[in-house]
Amino acid sequence: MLQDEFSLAITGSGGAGVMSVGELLLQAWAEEGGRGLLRKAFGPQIRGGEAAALLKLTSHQRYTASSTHNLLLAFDWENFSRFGDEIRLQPDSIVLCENPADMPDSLQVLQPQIISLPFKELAKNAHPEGRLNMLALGVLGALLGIPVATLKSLATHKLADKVEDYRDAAEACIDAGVCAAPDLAPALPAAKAEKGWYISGNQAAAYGALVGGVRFVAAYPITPASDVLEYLAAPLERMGGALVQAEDELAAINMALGAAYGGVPAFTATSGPGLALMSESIGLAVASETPVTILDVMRGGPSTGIPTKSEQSDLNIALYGLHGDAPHLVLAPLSISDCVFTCAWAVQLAQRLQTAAIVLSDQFLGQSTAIIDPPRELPVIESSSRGSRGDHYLRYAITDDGVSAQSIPGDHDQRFTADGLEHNERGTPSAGALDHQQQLDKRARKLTALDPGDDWGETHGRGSVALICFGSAAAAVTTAYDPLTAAGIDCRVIALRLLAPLPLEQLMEALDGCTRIIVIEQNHGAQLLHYLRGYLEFSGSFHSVATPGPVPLSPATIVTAVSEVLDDE
Amino acid sequence: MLQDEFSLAITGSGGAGVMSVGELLLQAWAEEGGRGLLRKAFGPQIRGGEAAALLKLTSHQRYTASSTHNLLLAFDWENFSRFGDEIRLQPDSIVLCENPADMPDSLQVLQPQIISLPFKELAKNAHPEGRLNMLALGVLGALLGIPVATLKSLATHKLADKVEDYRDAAEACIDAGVCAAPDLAPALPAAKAEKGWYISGNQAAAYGALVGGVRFVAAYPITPASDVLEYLAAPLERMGGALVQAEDELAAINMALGAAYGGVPAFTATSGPGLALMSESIGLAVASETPVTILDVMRGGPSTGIPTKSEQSDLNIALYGLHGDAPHLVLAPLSISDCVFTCAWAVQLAQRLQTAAIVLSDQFLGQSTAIIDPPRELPVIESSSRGSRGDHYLRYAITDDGVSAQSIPGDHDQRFTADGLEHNERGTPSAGALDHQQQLDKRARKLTALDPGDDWGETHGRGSVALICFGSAAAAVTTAYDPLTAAGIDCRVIALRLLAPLPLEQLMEALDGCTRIIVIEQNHGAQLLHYLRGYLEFSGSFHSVATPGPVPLSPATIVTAVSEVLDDE
Amino acid sequence: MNESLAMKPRDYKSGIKPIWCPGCGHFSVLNAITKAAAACGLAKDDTVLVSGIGCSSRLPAYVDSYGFHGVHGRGLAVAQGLKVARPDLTVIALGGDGDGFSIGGNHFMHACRRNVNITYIAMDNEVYGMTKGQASPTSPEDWEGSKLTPHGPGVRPFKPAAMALASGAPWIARGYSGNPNQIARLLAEAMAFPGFSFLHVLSQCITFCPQQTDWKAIVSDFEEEPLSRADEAAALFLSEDGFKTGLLYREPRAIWPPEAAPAEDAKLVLRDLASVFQR
Amino acid sequence: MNESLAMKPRDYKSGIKPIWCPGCGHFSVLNAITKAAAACGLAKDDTVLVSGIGCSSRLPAYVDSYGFHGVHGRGLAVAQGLKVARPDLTVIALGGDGDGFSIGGNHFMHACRRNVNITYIAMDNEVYGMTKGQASPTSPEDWEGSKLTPHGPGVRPFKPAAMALASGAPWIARGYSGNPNQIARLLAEAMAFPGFSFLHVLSQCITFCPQQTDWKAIVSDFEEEPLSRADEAAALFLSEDGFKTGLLYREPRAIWPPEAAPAEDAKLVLRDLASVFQR
Ligand SMILES: Cc1ncc(C[n+]2csc(CCOP(=O)(O)OP(=O)(O)O)c2C)c(N)n1
Ligand SMILES: Cc1ncc(C[n+]2csc(CCOP(=O)(O)OP(=O)(O)O)c2C)c(N)n1
Ligand code: SF4
Ligand code: SF4
Ligand SMILES: [Mg+2]
Ligand SMILES: [Mg+2]
Repeated sequence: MLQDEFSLAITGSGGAGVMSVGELLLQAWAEEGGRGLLRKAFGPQIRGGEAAALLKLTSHQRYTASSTHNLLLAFDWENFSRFGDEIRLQPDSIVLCENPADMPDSLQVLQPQIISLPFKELAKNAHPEGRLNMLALGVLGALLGIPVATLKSLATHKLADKVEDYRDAAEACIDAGVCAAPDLAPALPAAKAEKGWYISGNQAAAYGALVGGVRFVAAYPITPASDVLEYLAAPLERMGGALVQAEDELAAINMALGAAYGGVPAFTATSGPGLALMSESIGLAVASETPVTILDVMRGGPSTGIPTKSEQSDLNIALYGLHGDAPHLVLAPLSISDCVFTCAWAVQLAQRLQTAAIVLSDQFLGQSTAIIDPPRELPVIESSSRGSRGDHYLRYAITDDGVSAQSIPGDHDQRFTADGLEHNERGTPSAGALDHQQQLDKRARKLTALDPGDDWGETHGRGSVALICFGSAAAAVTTAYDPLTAAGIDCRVIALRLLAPLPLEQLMEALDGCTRIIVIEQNHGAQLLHYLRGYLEFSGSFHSVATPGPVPLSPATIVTAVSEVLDDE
Repeated sequence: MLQDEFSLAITGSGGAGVMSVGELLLQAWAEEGGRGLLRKAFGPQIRGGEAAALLKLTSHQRYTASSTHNLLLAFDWENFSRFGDEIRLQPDSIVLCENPADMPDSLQVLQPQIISLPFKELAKNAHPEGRLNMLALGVLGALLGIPVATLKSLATHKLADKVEDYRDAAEACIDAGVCAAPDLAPALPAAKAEKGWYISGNQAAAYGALVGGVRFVAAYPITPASDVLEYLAAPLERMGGALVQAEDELAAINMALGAAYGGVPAFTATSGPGLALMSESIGLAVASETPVTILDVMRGGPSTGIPTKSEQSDLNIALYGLHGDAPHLVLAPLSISDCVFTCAWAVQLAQRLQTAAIVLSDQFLGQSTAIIDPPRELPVIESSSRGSRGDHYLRYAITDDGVSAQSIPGDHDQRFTADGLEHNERGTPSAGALDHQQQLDKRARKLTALDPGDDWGETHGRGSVALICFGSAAAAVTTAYDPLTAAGIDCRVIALRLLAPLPLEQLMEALDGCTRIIVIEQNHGAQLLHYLRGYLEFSGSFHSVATPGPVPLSPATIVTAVSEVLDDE
Repeated sequence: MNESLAMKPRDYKSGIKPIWCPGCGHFSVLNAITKAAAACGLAKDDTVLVSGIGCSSRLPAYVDSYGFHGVHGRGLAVAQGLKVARPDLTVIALGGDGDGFSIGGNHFMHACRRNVNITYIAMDNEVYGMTKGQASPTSPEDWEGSKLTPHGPGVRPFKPAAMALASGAPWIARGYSGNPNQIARLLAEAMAFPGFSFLHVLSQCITFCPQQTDWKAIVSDFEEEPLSRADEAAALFLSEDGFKTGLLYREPRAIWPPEAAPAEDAKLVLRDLASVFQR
Repeated sequence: MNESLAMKPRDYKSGIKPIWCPGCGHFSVLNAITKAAAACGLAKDDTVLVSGIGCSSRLPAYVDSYGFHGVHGRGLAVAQGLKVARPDLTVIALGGDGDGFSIGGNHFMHACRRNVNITYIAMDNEVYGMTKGQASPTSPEDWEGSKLTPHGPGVRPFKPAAMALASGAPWIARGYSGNPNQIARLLAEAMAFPGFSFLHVLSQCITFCPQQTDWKAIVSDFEEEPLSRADEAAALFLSEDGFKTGLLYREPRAIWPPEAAPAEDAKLVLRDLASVFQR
């Protein structure tokens, strides 16, 4: 029997190798042409403590966190219990464990299908160096119908830098696990024909930045954005680019501006606190018309908040966080896979419009690993208009589309001083009313004149209730579409990739025929709702479903919340 | 003959003492029980260059910049011309100058009433050390009907630390000026009975902060906010408080948080770029519930922008510039005089709600000097709820109004660690969904539960077209009310002092009967318009009059723009 | 300090369980703080620990005193503001090498210069522990433990003692997490010192820099009297290996702010201000 | 550098009139820059002046080269990013004492440490000129010229050369606005030096610190060979009056980033990356 999704959770202590099992299983699933998602959950400890690999095998790519799991493999119950009710089961779930007797009451009441396996003994018997997690890999691999050869080859590849004995032990344990696997055939999703990419959102964003043309990165580490930087260092070096670990975010953004002024597309990645620190200098990018792309991998806020969990609460600061009138680009990838396209597009738009682009990813997208369809090719947009300059070079010339020819150092006789002070067309500081008005108009026009084409967002369905969301929420909202429709709610989904400039024309077209808008977002203040209300000419009613992190947005909750909103009317 | 306002401009080189004449004249006018405004205009040079004292004598306190002047005293034409068309006259204006022949064409065509006076000769004849500006003071004082004794006593007081000869020269020149004054009786506004205070908006803000209870200030100099700090240093010291000049704005805001955590009401003043730098730590104030007041004296933006000129373009960053969901207070003084009340109120609200308050003044309010009615007494609000703590102290206890009892170091056995990480009621870091939701709710509730009473804003008239504005724009918009009404436009003015939390109830009441809203503001992006649209349930139509700096908002332009908006419909 | 009579180090623990890895050097600093507190009979209600962000900066919650866990790099600013506003309190700022020398470097320099009477403990593990092991300003040039700097940071390490000295810090000491008793003794002395006291602690990160267990063999005691001449101290700090522990430099100078004149009644001051405007 | 044959100092002026007060020391620095440019035959198209905010930081607009007038305190970061991305350019960062040592202090320290091959000119007038005369980190402790610090800042002044040295700067010199020829000579040498060169210029603010005209009598030439031992240099910088001019310290070390391997085709690298994800 096939089904759409199959969720499994593997829990244990931080040192038990739970995550390796999760990664290897998903990789093996990818080998089989499957699609799926891996989320990692840890306790508050820096290291050790409890760990859970939360896997979802799917036949589609609308990845959302699972609210319940079809299968649980618990190495022990103590570490499982530390997750509180973060990991839920359902009545027909399968539970693999060593001591069913110690199973917490919250699970007992569900009366799941319990399979007791003597993990420790089996592992020990398989090999003196045998480890539980490789045994678990064998058991689960067998249950999922993955060839044992695939499991072994992936495991030994992963252990390539360990001593041989270690790899032997792993193979022995996998074999033992396969043997010990219960004789069950859970209903699994169908595999796609094409083998997917195994990638995290942060990897995808890094890859996208490179595809978009980024050759310089300066950044300061911050959770959950640091791994973007880690992925970038080596390829940048090979490409002849550079990555600088700056002393702080203030330096990072300004180093990026320096490189960009030099004509090298520049990028930085950070999270809320770092974005706040960068805001003064993002304003400089806008005023001096120096392109730069800033990836904000959002986490729980405000302040230090919840650094390891996801939230969409930096929309306000991304849209409005600069002082003065400082129009700039804000985008948000709609999925892990879309991190590639959206980052690449952001970089190219920033280059073309000579301004700052802020990309709002989040911890859920960034730090989940998924199997995605190979990303679509990006048509490389020619960056801004170098070369079209006349004899009397005006760096900040007033133009119809607001974009002026940008020279870079080395260009012959097109020298200018870039300035964050208000200036005239040449770039000379000016406090004159006309210069100010003209430059403000020009900088605003760059954005209003932008035709984003079809990439401004994605829509789904044609019902009269518009469910509007942005970025990471898109998957959960889109997944809620079917059950909502089934429940008789005539809805459509509008997911925004481009947030600023707000694609008003496209949005109004997408809203054609709608009588109600429900804005769905993962924050407390209903930030997108108020933003849209502030700009949209919509005669129907606005409603809000705004839930903060740290629990990932779930389609089921959305279905309930949307139904409630409509009932309330 | 009486009239409402009389405007005069005095221009010369930076070194000519133009500003002293302006200040002394306004002080003298204050002695007479008059009301009035002094704006200072300079060229781009740090020192020297051109200077203009722009005075307005009034019978009211709705101070706006003059679009044209009834009188011009130009020490020379070269420096006058450098102001371009910043200083305008009207056909019946009086012009006092040395060489009418050199008068620029732009003035000639107006055919003003020209009076030629040999300034230099008169001054030299009066005293070997005689200076033009004291002569001008005599001439203008006589024209305005100010007793010569008043002029002399103010001038000698101002020159108290100079050598005696200098004061003698001044007195002699004033006498000579009075003698040389033309026999004209320009129509002047009536004086009020009560002698007013002679004060700038920045002085008023500093005074208000002290009235509100501020005893600690940390700041980093920035135009046009530095003089707030300069006024604060000495009185703070006398009060046993302290002012720290920090190494940067990051230090300044955090030093303020340290003092506030210690129970000492804390304050900082800055402008756009500094506010941007502070935004991360303002978020910390919100999350750790540490009160602090930040005065932003707005200048032209974005980036370094136009530091010496006014604009209302930091509304967005003030409202939305923090990462995560970080509800806080935003206020804006409605006039120079109101800087006292609004700053004091902001400090007290911040203390009571244990959060950050951002006060949006601007260069026009801050650096103009005016004669104001003595400010109203402020009822001292008791700051937060110390002392109501039980045995098991929960610093972040969930309460109905969102405000928890706040202990300070030294308080017996009520120890806690303030934290910007999400936390439980005790303050212990927590990534739990329930703690996060509860603390977000609580922090939002503090603001939604606030009853601002009558001080949320001011209204004027009851017409069906609502002219909504905030802060410094209030005077110009209110002044436009009469001519608009006279022109048959049935309007009312709503000026917001409290911007966040938006006083929705009061605003809806104030809008009762309105069919149209025109939002009038001094920025490019129509920031207030979009904010209001995002939150207001208003069935009528919204319109925008948004003009950026650096030219001050003028009632005449508003009248025109409002008429146009309504004609367009 | 009557409290002291009854107080043991463990009485200064808050009961909140540290999130640190077993074997983390920061445990020693925590223990040293409670030991020093007990030894000095520190009044819990009058003591504030202030920190930034990092594994090390989590410490205040683990001590039963007042605490302020601020944002990354700004602990010293908070601590100075607090002490200037409330000179009656004992204020200890603390944090990691990333917090203090990278993002917080400017406040470090200016705090040394300003000489407010607080103590600053930098828990230096030559790495960003909290964010999972990137190079910090004190990481060795050739440390290849982070993917962000795969060939090592390649940059001359930051020398905390030399920087403190050049910036004007009047009291500079170094401890090592392997010797918490020494840290406790130094800390007691630091708190007693009138002025800004900088206690640099080599505090190993067992997780991302396991090689730091070798420090045990490298550290040595600075057996001389603390230096008081800046030139001598500079010569030492610029040439040494950075593993000499003990009180290294001590040269008191005027603290800031200077003792204030007795406060006047605020109403009176406001009246005076008003009279100027009314003049 | 064929250009050089024809170029005179005045050819390097942009024609934009400085907003500076007559008598401001910054004019001398401007003149010295154009002189050095002419002497070195600097290619205008390949030279970038980068600055922060302040009177001093207005300078780039007055030179006929590429320029970047950024935000307050961050010029050094911009300059380093630019040079790392474009090693072919000559990059000169400049700004005031407030810009460089107060708000920009962290970048100053880390730039000294990082040793990117740029030149940094700090135009030090011991005051915030642009904001009308507040104390800067280098202001004398007892300078009472600002209402913000009516009894003087009361804090030990920041010692730029000592800080640069402790941070690791390999080239440290000092000039004086009264002697633009010396500044020009030092600047030419600084640009030729492989690594981070720090040129500290005493540049008087005639408006807010008229007493600085006395500097003329105080400055002296450093007549020795530049020091190359850090301990000797530290002893000098911590004890001197700060008015010795000339090249004070010079000790080259490896610049950062190290020479890069030849770049590979980006498409190829992307393909390799993709293949890892496809594995
Ligand atoms: C503004 C900001 N930038 C970055 C971070 C991410 N961050 C948290 S802790 C840390 C470094 C911690 O290193 P250190 O101070 O040495 O402490 P340790 O964990 O090693 O004890 C960083 C970069 C942050 N929280 N805030
Ligand atoms: C973030 C920020 N804070 C403060 C300011 C205000 N400001 C402009 S220039 C300056 C100091 C200038 O002093 P310095 O760098 O010594 O240059 P000088 O004018 O003396 O040449 C300050 C504080 C600013 N522009 N930006
Ligand atoms: S990561 Fe390192 S510094 Fe952080 S708790 Fe673990 S051992 Fe300590
Ligand atoms: S204020 Fe000082 S630094 Fe600024 S231009 Fe004038 S003299 Fe120079
Ligand atoms: Mg560390
Ligand atoms: Mg200066």
